[in-house]
Amino acid sequence: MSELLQFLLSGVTVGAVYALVALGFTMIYNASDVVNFAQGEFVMLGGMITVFAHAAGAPLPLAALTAVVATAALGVAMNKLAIEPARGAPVVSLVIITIGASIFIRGAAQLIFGKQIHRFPAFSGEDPIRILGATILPQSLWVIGGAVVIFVGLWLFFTRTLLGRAVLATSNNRLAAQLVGINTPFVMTLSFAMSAGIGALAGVLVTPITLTAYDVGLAFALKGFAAAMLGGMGNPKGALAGGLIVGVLEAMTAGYLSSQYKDAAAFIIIFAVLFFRPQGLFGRQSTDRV
Amino acid sequence: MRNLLTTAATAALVALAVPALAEIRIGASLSATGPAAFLGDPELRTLEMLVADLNAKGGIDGEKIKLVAYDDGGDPNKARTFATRLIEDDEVVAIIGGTTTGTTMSILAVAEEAKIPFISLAGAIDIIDPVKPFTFKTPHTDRMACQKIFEDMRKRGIGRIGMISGTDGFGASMQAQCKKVAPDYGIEIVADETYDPRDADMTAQLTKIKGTAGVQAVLNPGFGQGPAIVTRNYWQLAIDLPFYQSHGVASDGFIQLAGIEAVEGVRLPGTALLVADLLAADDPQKPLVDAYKAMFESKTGTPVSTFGGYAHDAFLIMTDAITRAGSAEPAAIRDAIEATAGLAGTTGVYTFSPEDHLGLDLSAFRMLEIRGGTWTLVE
Amino acid sequence: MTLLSIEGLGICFGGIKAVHDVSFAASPGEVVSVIGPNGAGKTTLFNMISGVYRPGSGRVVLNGEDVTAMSPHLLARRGMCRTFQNLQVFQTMTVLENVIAGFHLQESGDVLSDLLNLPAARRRAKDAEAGARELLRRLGLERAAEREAGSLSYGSLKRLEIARAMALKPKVLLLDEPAAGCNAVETEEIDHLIAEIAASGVAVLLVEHDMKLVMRISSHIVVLDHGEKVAEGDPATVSRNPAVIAAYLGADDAAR
Amino acid sequence: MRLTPKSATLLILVALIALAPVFFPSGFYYRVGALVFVNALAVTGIVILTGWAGQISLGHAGFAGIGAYACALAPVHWGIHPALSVLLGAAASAVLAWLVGRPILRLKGYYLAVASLGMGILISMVLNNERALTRGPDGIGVPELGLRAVLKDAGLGLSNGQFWYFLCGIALVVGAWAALNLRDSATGRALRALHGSEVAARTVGMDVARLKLQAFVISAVYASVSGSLLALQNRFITPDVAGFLHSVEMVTMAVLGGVGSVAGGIFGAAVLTLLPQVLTVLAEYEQLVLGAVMVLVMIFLREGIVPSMLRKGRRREE
Repeated sequence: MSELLQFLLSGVTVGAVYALVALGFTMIYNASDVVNFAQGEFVMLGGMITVFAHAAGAPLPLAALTAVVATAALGVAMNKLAIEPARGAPVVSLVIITIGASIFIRGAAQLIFGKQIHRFPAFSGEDPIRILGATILPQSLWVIGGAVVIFVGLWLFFTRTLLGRAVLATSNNRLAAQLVGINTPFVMTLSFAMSAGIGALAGVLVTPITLTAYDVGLAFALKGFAAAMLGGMGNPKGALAGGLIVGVLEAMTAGYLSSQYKDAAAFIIIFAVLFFRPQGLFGRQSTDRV
Repeated sequence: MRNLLTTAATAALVALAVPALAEIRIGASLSATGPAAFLGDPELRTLEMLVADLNAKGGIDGEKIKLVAYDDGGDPNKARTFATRLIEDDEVVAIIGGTTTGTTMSILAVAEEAKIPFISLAGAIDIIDPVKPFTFKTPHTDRMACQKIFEDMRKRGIGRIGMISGTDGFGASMQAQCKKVAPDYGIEIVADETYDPRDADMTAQLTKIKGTAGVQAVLNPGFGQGPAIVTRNYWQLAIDLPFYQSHGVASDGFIQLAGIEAVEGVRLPGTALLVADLLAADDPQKPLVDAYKAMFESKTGTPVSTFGGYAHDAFLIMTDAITRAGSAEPAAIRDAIEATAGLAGTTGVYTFSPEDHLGLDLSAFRMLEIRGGTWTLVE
Repeated sequence: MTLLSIEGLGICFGGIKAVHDVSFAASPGEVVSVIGPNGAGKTTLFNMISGVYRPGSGRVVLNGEDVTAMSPHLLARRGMCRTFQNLQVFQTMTVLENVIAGFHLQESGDVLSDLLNLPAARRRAKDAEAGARELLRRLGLERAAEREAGSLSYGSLKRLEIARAMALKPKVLLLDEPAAGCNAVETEEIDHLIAEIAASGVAVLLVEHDMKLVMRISSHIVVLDHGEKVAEGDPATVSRNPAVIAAYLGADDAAR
Repeated sequence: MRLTPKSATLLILVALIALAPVFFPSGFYYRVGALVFVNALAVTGIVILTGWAGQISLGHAGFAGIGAYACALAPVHWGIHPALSVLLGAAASAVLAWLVGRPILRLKGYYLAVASLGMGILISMVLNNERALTRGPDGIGVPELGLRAVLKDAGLGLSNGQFWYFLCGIALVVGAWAALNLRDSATGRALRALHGSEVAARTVGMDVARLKLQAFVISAVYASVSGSLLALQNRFITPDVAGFLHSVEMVTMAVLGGVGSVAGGIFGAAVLTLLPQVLTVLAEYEQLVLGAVMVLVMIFLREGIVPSMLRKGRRREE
């Protein structure tokens, strides 16, 4: 019983990490239909900038804030320098641009930060909390809480604010959105800033648990992408559910079946879900209009 | 006018030709980036540092060393390409490198065919067993690491253990070797779990090991952040069993990453490099270890690791061989390397022979235990 | 002799009956037009007949076989083909290739002979190209053969779609607004073309807004309003039907 | 006589492969050439799948892995000659592609990308974990093909580098020839048609599901043969060949060069294979510059290098 609880806590912690990354994906996807493969690099930057700001003497909250703001600024720069000039290019070309950008950011991080692995202290102490024979780190609660807060925030943003609806409208039909007076370049800029900021926040929250280095981005991007697709790309609900499902599934497989093939379990479930729901759990079905 | 041109041309030719004659080209293909960068990066920095240092001291018999180093990113296919480039295009006389077993095996094939001496920095026993004429290596084999750990376990009366290994080459190879030699030490592996090196949390695997009946100790082969997370999870779950790491984490960086509270009592087989202060004054490795540690840490600002030490020793063996051979001919260098005897490095004291291209024995490993955030020798 | 019969076809979108209980039939050589105001469900009806949408109720019977909701590519094999209101042209391919694509069923053999360029594959490709050039000539598009289809004018694209459909040598041809966006001369050309196709024994189903065209060439007219059939008959009967005039023709004429 | 684009592409390709060695300063360049050809072969498969049929795969390295490990395992375990193992690997890849393709090709866009990604990861996971068979992440040796010795006996002595350069070159020419045949055949036209409009493709009688599956299987065979050639050439193979990064590399090469044309794919493979060799002079700045080059090329030549350049050239002519 305590074993099951432990697997569950482990799965939810990891799942919340994936969900945070997946939530970052939804913003840019909703605004531009592009899956931004540099999303993982935002997570890396969040962690790395915090590490170095903290080491330079900034208190942890200030260091974290610096990281989020700096990464958001970088997201805007990426949009202005790499995505906007290529507007109208085929989606595959845009995806390759984001891959190029991720290689570039990783290369820059390697030069600036070096190749060492880093970590900074957890926000509210390191002592594990015991629940019914299982344990969880206080930092895990921060991660889970962060995922929930970002989810609620995004959900409110998309459903309750004019700006959020403008983002969705832009994704549905850019031209129509422009015609009704939506400032689409601003929507894009905002999406990149928010997406990068969310990614960086994820990095800040998870680094005390997962540690960070210049090349951790890819693994986050992969799992986050898989989680987002499982849930249905573009939907915050899907990102949260997808992340948690993948995380819990991995932990359960590692605990009860085989740790060697725990990643396989996640992908087999993705296959199964997509077989019955080709648009993911919460994605909208698209039909050809003729 | 024409005279002037001729003179200029001749001068240019001489300028180009002279260094080519008076320098010894040594090649390196290392995983300075990619999944094995944790190993390859200190190796590359060490080589660059040592070459600069040696050249500042006048090189070998007045000939400067030119290091041609490529980053293969841990990809064996790239490593083979760079090995070909080093030999065919850069015309090096010897190669150091192959951070991982995969890249080493790729370089090895090329070096053997071209008859270029090659010193690998990777662990697997397959590299030098069976012995190949031109291939040598400096690190202990992963089998030796297992033996050293099991020896210590046997002394503590441990007979049943759980293993949790990384699925990277380092972890997987050591996992396989440990399973092979465990019976020799009367040790039974009753739980055998793995994790992906990029995983964020290993409590599920550790909980499973914890719940396995009769486990008396846990061993975690791996390198990079994986073992640090495993160690933190081990502490989080309050598992009250002796915990062993491998030489893959033998660096002060590990203690910082995993946290002093979590690493207390962790044992691992390490090299003299980690316990420089504890070495006896007359220890043959002492001067070298002290010098390397001081140089690396002042130049890079990061703590030394066993891996940088492997590169250090490879370079030491290579330059020692070139000096003794009195020639930079590949065949002569090879013969000189094979004749190396009693050469103290950071990892151990090397004595090669035609049957042994590793040149180390178990005594080079020292069983270390982390106490109060620092390394201590287990006796 | 009935070639195609539509029996009580209906579909709902989100609880709204887009098309409800529509029946009619078509014989070889006939031109059956489906007319009605915008949003009457004409294109939806076509989409159901041609297998793009799965009908909620009713049957489509082709040549005595129930082909309801059968995939379009299987319908094509049974001799049914269509064009689209919103143009579904292969934009990045040349005009000639677009029409050759219409010969797919005759041209395609096994992939291996395609990969190895075996004589059989070459012969099939050659035949298809010859057939396609002939069709382009008939439709007056031969000079554009090597151009990228995306660069053609709207009227030419309409004709290109018809050429592609004709390449299949269909028994039943569904044309969704073939004259939309065409000028008077082009409309007349299409008029002749449809008559010619019907005369060759093809059952033509037509959705069209140009009433003059419809009245001139239809042998039978089905009138839809709000998804339901409100009238049917030959052009003269339909144009005299007061319900039709009120609901559609009058309003439409007044609008012009 | 006017050359068709197909003959022109093949002629240029053959001429480049045959004449390039004249300018090689050292034997190393044969190795780089052979790598270009091996990569280009896999990328040609991507051109068929992505450029023509419009289907994205992020898992094709998995098939390269199957091809590679077939050459490592079949000769040792079943005594099959390495050359036949190439065919065995191709057959295995084709069967797997057929089985996996049927369900996943129903998916569109990114959903197909994630499903194919999962397939690739599962393959590389098996190669990593089934140590008893594959020897795990440290890799496994591959037997000698033996053809070079045969040629030597026949009086054609080639260095190892030269041998693989020409063998891979021939393989690429054959692969490009078949792909170009396919392009202008009924199947190729149908693939490009369904890329343009699936609905219209269906109405002219094209079995879209079957055609996509054919493209998937064919491209899997290309990837598999490419993996086999790599394994036989390197004489050693690790599961990295099946890894996610290799899949992404294939797609990147294709898109960078121009995914719509065989020439573009080959050019992209050449650029991305040569670039890292050139960029070694930049040492630690290599990644930075590589990323920047990718971004800039896609911004300024958004359809890929070859198609965009051709378009510009044509515009200048007019």
